[in-house]
Amino acid sequence: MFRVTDRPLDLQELVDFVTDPEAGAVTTFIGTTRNNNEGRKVIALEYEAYPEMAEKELIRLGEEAKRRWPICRMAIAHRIGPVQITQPSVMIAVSAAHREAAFAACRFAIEEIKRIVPIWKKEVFEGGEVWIGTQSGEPLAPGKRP
Amino acid sequence: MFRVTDRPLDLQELVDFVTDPEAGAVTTFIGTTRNNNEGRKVIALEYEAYPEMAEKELIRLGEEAKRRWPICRMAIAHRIGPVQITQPSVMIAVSAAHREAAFAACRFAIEEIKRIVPIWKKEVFEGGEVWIGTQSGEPLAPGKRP
Amino acid sequence: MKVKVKLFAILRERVGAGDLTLDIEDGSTVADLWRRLQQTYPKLNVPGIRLLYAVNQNYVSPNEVLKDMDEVVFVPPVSGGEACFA
Amino acid sequence: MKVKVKLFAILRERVGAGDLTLDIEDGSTVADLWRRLQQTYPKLNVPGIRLLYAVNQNYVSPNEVLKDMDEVVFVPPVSGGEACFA
Repeated sequence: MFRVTDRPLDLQELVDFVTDPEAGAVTTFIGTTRNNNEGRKVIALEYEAYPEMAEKELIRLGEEAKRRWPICRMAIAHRIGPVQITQPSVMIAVSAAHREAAFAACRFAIEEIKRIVPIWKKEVFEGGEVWIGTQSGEPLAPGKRP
Repeated sequence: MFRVTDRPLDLQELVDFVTDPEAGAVTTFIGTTRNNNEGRKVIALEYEAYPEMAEKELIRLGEEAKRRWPICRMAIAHRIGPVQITQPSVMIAVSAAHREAAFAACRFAIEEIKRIVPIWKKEVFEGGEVWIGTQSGEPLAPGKRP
Repeated sequence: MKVKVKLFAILRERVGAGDLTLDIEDGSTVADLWRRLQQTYPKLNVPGIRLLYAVNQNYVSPNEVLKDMDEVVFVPPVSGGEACFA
Repeated sequence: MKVKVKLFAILRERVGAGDLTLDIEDGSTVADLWRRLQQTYPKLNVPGIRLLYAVNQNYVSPNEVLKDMDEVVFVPPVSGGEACFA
């Protein structure tokens, strides 16, 4: 289950999706809007996606995780639009026979989402707003996937 | 929230408990009964606790996690009694400003639970039952906590 | 030939539109198209921004040669980074 | 003096009881009590088992000297390990 949606996210739905009789471990990650960032008082975050490509990239990173670790199932849901303080913007659930793989694949998924999945985040704070992004990343090598 | 209970566990309750406006990340771990172990066909797991001491040890490991990592809140619930295939026996939720601490503290919590919290697991499998435990651990050094 | 350009996030806001259709010369690369867009919309020059490039929903190098009716996206930094006030 | 012993898991099953109250000599250690119990209940000799020791819900060394009405638990391996068929 790899989904980009403008509706609130439901953790139990993801956990139910990855439930598997072969699994002894489920890990989840939830990204939430926190009330401060780099000294700014945050009001909300607003997410924008290139939805068709974002879902393809989520599927691709799920396949890559299955190649790297012995996991059972993975589910990712990312919300777009405004996300208020304490509310979830992204949820990941991973099941595996053993916890090592479940932790590693869950961590991999959130790092990849933040590295490569075309979803952008605008921070609305007291006094202004700003698109979050790095100015110092490596440029894309010609012909390489980032 | 550190709880040992004979009732089914509720992940959302733990996540709600750790929700914090200062948190940008929540990690959870769920331990579930899987249908096989070391070649045996598992029917169910049965957990038994020394409940008063188990809750004290859970509180203690939560305090230790807060000393080691900048986390906001932690919740742990462990079920006792029979736990069927796919059902959760233990749930951990950790919130933190940043995901690194949330992942590290969640992993620490489950490792500590399996190392030191007085809760025992009997595996009921096709053809018998067995208490799960190691025969090859280090003996406890005199005067040291394990 | 024609290509479709989709703009997102800071680039969409600066142009004031999310979808463009452009006539370009045969043999144009992704980088050629980006230079052309920057001339038409000088506000797309965000100092220091690191872009990735996608054609038909796959990441490509800036040297990728475009085909008729390709869907091209210039991908600003995704959500993992630090604030970019540029 | 008297001490309370709680038995759990494999030890409880082997003795057939979870709570015992025993009279022991002043100055007895946790290890002394364990030897005494093994004499009374030979089935407590689980080959190769690694025990931890808790008094009043805190882990202690086997050399801990007991006090009147202490609650003593011999802690078999907890749930993280491999199967112990002994």
